[in-house]
Amino acid sequence: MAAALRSSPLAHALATLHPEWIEVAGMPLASKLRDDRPDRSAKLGICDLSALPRIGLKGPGAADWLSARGVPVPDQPNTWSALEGGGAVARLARTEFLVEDGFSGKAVARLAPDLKPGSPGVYPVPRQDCALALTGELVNELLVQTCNVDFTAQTRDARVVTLTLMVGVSVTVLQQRLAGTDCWRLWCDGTSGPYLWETLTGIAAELGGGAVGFASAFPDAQLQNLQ
Amino acid sequence: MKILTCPVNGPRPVSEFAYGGEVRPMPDGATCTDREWADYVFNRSGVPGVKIEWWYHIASGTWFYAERDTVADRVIRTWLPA
Amino acid sequence: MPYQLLRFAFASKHPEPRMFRTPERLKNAYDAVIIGAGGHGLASAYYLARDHGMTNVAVLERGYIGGGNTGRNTTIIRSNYLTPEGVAFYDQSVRLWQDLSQDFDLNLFYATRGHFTLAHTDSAVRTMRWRAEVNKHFGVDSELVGPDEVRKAAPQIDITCGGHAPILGALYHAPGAIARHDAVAWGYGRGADQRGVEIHQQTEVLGINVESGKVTGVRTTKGDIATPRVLSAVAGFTPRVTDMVGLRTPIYIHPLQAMVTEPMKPWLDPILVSGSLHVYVSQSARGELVMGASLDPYELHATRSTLDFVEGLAAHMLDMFPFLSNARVNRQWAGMADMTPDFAPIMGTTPVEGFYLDAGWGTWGFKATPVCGKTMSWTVANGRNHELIKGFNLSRFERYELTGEKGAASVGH
Amino acid sequence: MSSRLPPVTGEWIDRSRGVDFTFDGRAYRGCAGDTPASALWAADVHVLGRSFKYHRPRGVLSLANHDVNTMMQAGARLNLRADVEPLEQGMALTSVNTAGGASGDRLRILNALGGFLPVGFYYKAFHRPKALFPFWERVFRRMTGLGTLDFGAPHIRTPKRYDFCDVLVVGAGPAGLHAALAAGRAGAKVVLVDENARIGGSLGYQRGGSIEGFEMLRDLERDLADLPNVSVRPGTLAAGYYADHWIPLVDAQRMTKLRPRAVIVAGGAFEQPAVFRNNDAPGVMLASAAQRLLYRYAVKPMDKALVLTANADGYRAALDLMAHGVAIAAVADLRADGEPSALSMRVKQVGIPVLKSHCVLEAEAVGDRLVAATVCPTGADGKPDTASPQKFACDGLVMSVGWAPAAALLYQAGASMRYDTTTHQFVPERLPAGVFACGRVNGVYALDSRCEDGERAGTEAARHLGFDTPERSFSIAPERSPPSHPWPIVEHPAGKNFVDFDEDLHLRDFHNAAQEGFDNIELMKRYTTVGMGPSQGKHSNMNAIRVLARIRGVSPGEVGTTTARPFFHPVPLSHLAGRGFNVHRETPLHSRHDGLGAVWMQAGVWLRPEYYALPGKRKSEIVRDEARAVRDAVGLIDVGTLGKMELYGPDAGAFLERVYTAKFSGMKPGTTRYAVMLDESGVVIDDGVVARLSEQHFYFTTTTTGSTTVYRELQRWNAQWNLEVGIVNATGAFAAMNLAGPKARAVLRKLTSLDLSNEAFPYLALREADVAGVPARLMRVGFVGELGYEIHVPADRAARVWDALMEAGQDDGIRPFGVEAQRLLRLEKGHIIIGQDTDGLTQPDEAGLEWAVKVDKPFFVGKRSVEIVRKNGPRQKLVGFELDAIGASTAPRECHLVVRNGAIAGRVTSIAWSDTLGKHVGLAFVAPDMTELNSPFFIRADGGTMVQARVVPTPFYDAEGLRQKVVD
Repeated sequence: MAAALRSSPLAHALATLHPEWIEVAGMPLASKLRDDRPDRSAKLGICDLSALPRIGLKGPGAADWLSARGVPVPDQPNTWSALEGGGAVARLARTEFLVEDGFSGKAVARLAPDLKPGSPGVYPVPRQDCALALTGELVNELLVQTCNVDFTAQTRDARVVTLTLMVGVSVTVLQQRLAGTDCWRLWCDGTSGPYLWETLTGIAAELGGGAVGFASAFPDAQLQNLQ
Repeated sequence: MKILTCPVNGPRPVSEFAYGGEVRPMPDGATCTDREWADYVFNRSGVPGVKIEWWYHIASGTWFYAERDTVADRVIRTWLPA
Repeated sequence: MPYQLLRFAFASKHPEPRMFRTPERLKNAYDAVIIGAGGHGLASAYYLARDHGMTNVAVLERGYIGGGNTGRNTTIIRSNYLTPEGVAFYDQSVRLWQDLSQDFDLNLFYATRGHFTLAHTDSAVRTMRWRAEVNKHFGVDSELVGPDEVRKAAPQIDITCGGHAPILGALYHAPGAIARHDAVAWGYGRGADQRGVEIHQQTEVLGINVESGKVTGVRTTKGDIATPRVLSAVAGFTPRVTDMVGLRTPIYIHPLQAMVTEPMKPWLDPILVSGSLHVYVSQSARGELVMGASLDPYELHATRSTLDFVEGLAAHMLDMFPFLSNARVNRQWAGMADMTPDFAPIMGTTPVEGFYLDAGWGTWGFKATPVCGKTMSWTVANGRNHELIKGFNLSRFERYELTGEKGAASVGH
Repeated sequence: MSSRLPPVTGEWIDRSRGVDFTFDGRAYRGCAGDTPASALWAADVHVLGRSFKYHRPRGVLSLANHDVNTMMQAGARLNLRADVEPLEQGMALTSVNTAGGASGDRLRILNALGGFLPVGFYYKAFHRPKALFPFWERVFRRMTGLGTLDFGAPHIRTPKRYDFCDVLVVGAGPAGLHAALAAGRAGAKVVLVDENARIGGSLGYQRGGSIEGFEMLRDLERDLADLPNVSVRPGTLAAGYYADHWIPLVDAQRMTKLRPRAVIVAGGAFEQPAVFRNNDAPGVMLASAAQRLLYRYAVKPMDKALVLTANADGYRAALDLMAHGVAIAAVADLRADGEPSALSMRVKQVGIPVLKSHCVLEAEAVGDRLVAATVCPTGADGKPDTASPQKFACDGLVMSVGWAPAAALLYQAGASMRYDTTTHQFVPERLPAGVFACGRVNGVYALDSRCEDGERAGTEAARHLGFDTPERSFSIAPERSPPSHPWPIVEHPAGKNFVDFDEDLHLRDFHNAAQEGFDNIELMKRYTTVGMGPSQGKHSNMNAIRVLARIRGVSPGEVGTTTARPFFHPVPLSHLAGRGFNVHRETPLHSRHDGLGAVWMQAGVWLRPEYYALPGKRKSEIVRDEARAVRDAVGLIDVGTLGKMELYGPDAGAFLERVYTAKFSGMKPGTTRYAVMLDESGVVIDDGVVARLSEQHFYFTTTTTGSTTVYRELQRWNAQWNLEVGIVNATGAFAAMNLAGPKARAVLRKLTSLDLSNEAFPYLALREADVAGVPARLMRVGFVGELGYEIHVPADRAARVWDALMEAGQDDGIRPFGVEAQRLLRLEKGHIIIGQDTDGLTQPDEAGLEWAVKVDKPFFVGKRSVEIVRKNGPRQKLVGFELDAIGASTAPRECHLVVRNGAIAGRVTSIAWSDTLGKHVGLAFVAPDMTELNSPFFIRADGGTMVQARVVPTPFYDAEGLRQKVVD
């Protein structure tokens, strides 16, 4: 995989877990870890999805810019709407958006070339996130040990986006069904990624979970669509 | 822990926010006296009471105003700058 | 057994008089009124009476003697400041402290322990050297030392502080001391009372009369007083008093919190301060660890406690002393601190004639108690600023002549 | 011998599991479920500890977590509350603060010296002669403190968590249980906590010889089990109340920070001791403690008891004791009329003599054990009538004279309390919104009333939160007689009638303190230290208030209470600290630096390579070599920690002109400009480089530590100015590295098709191009004084670019260099570092930045202040200096002082030995009249050595900047 152009903020941390890599949008994605156990994802799995394609934009014209390109824009701050192929358009506070493709989405590839400085009121936000998925029955236990927001009060259908602090790091959190797996999604600045990863996987390990590969967390995902 | 209601993100613990101090009108630097300017830069109305303050929601980067009783630590209302 | 205690065993009645009387009522007029019966106010009263012969003085206190920040601080005494003004001022204070128990004939438990301000970054090491150099220049016993010296004084410390904030050095200030804070107020109160000063507790000031720019009197919950001189020594409440005379100042109020553990057998001799970890700690005569951290993050005129303060301080304490995991925190409390833009006090005369300020004490007022009494009493008695406090006048802000303590502001305890 | 009773219904011990332990070196065996105190009492050990000041023997007092005198040490666990902590197999317990163990404590001599040690004695001696105080201080430090630290104890990290619910009920006694049921039945998510190992409160042990209450508890437990929305958590302490219903719940493993929407305080009341001579002798205990021994631990508290009472609870205790084989010598009732309820008849029926209007004058101990108590009539004024004392032989004395509400959480929540003369206790008068109280803490004592009061509170809390609740009115019957006696205090000329057991304060101490002027409650607390011990006055504050009220001739309500600060019981630092998170950020090149042997240093929240270690080389050599590589060949440094901001929009230039001191509107796309930021008082707070990418798109950097606050403040300014700009903090999105050195161009050329010629890409220009196949922004910079390219690339491709540069530079001797080498290189160029060469008061003119401050602009932040300050001229000036030849050992260091005529005239801000220049160079603040070139000045170095320096122009190296501007 040395030829891959991009690398995840967690590349180094994952490398110590002896992963099998696949490449997604030019970035290696850990599909299996040497110690992956089938029950771990069901209990509490933490999976690196930094490789998923995404773009960000903000500004007073951002919503219109997305609408004009056929993207379903969530009309309320801090909500998200679904994209074809498992992706999401998250409205971050009022006028900022994060668009991320799911495993088989093509929206980002379509939008990215258009997103250049110059459109009035539309400001590109470079996204270099550490993007995670948390799976399993004990996710809430991990969340209550790391974040002072009551996530049990949120239903998946309400499509809430939460911008908050988790162990001191600014994060974006939402609940999603991705490739047939219910999960919590979490994004933070890539430079905080290794710390957040180390902290979350450490706590998860105490709870009987831990880092998992993509194939373990999302067994139903069509891997070939990714490449 | 105190709860503060961000006009965009809703009620959150105060640890999610940074305090920005009292909202103070800036005098016109071109016309005010040196003393008026120094008063603006350094002096504060430190008397307890209900004040309008700046607060910042860190995770979303939202600045907003809060009207707060600085004795009871009671937030009366919060709103976004126009 | 010291001879002073013998009389207690053999007296049929407890052989001690009142430390301070409770005057029946306020007089109509005083030569000076001091607002605030904390350490600073009572020290000013004491020296006014003792050194300047002014005894027709009332000290007004809305609560009780020493009930404000005097009784809430963590009792650290030092003079290792950064600016010439600061060093000279606090050095004088430390000298006064050292003889105070004997002056009062009251044991203040003034215990010289040595004070280490730890540096965890190279920029902190630079700042410590700066302070040490300024201190030495003025004859104050301070030295930049390495981690080995810290380890020698506090062998139990984890010099790496949990591996993420290794101690690279420290400013060592040998005269650093602690004292029994309440007793300081009592000692000054007793001394002032014995010299004729009246201390009126539960007497709240409602207003100050100013005519043609001059102070003429004070209105209180117990009646009105005529006086040409008012000294405000009400840390935490200063803006309320300055507002009474229409004075604007840079002072704003933030709470400062502290906590103590249950008593344990003494093990920590020096006073340790870490700016990076926001910890200062010493062990009291009772065996409690007395700990503080940085100011609360926003303005508040209340002494409520917060849990996040204790949580943060506990985590940093364990970084320094991991073996304290089993030690328990018994109590937390808070005081209100007068904060200023340059981390130095505001003292002396004001644009209102006869109105004197002893304010802006931030988090370091206790250590200044004796010298404040000395210099403020001189200032009140003479109507002009004492030499040692000229740099601390309110007027410095409009002149943009801030003192340099802010130059290297870290934790200022 | 053993005082363990046959099995008692509801007992907490598991007789099938024996627990072996030692106390002060002797071996004992208890049961699982025991506490050290109960197991020792069962083994007929009655001296469980020594008091703090007089080293008097102390036994069971409350068994309710305020028996501070019997705190024990178990290995690394110090100050363990022996009255409540679970007994564990193999525990090696010792008493604290004794010389030779609890029973043989050699310090008991202090008891005989009590007369020399009145209240506040330590204020009155030891300071004269002054020279002797350190000696006395050492003596005190040997005597003081309780438990002992084990410096080898491990750092315990606990998993703190957050939790959320509708209603928290604190206290699972009859009131709390009913409150939880009522709120739970209304549909609320309820958390019910109780600090005891099991729920039930007084239902479990205050039985009055009857099983009814205990059966009620069984029913309530069943009802609760039917409600899945009620979480019952025994062994969990609500340690305090913080703003907006924020409650730390502490259990053995962790602290949970609970955010309920409403709080019901049903924490009950602390039973209060009577004050009489020797009321601390082992065997004298609170009635509730005797009942806990009976029903929780199946321990017979004594063989023969005298019961001192002033309420119905004492009668119940007498019946409970009798039911388990304790002989009752008599019930002495402080009240003239005795007990009005049927209990008095039941007591008489079982043959217990009742002495109305009687008090205990003193207890008598022989060999550390109670043997008798003297009782005498008490007058209407509460004074004992000692004319006709009656002495009763007894090995136990139980006290049931009153209660104090466990109201700490209510006080912390801001409730106001009043002294109620029908119950003789403080009760809530006004409760904050969402806070409720019920049961004893609310002044309600009769069992039926407590149940109803609990139901009321639970219903009201649910209604407050909008749950449907049954329409029902509650009427709580007033108490038939006061549960607390207003004066359970008996004077004695010989003293030792203790008010505060933690602090060994007897009645006389309070009179003496008042005599000395400490006659308000706060001053009395501070002078006597009443309530300041580890139990925080739980058994002493109420009596102290009563004593002071009587001294002053006012009611307890007028005396008032002291402030109830957290915590309710002490909380371990481990629980408060939790895991101890240490937030940090890593650039995307972090693992590359690790691989190259980086020695890390902290820079705000970042870690940066200080230098790259090489085997067998000292730091100074390495730094010199790294710098040399940049001067002679090419070096590469990660500068990705710099703040990086994107600024878009038609007003972008105007915005920058307002926040920085320079002008930007006229900048051409493709150029860069140095930028200085001031605060409103004109102090330099940040600097960076502004690049213009296009008409409406700027990209600029901030300092490493400034990025977060600068971004935040820029957002705030624009919230006020409403300029048409978009600010994006791209600090983490971009990686940045500086490729610098005469061979930089040759290296870069291998990786890009961009025309790197000086004409096409001049100094201070910006270009966008691919580098190693990665889209990059390249800036010609000169911070280190060589041909240099700052290369900014998307973070996810940073490692690829770094690797490509290192590989491309191999032939040219490329070296990674760290912060230390960069500092030296920039110093040779005379470039300042904000925060090192400036401080919290530095104005731009003082730092030589006049040229960057354009006061002809209409506005920028700090402009007006700069204009004012300029009227007076600078107080100091930053100058370059060099030392004449000097050895490294005597060279000054950063922050050494510039001294002129014996006065401080400035300080060194930066200094280093420059191999390139062959001398020491530095920057220093000096007085404004000391800036003349070549003028000498003195620096005071280590050991006071005065070192001469000379003012020289900067840059020290390549003054014309030829190396950074033109190298072809």
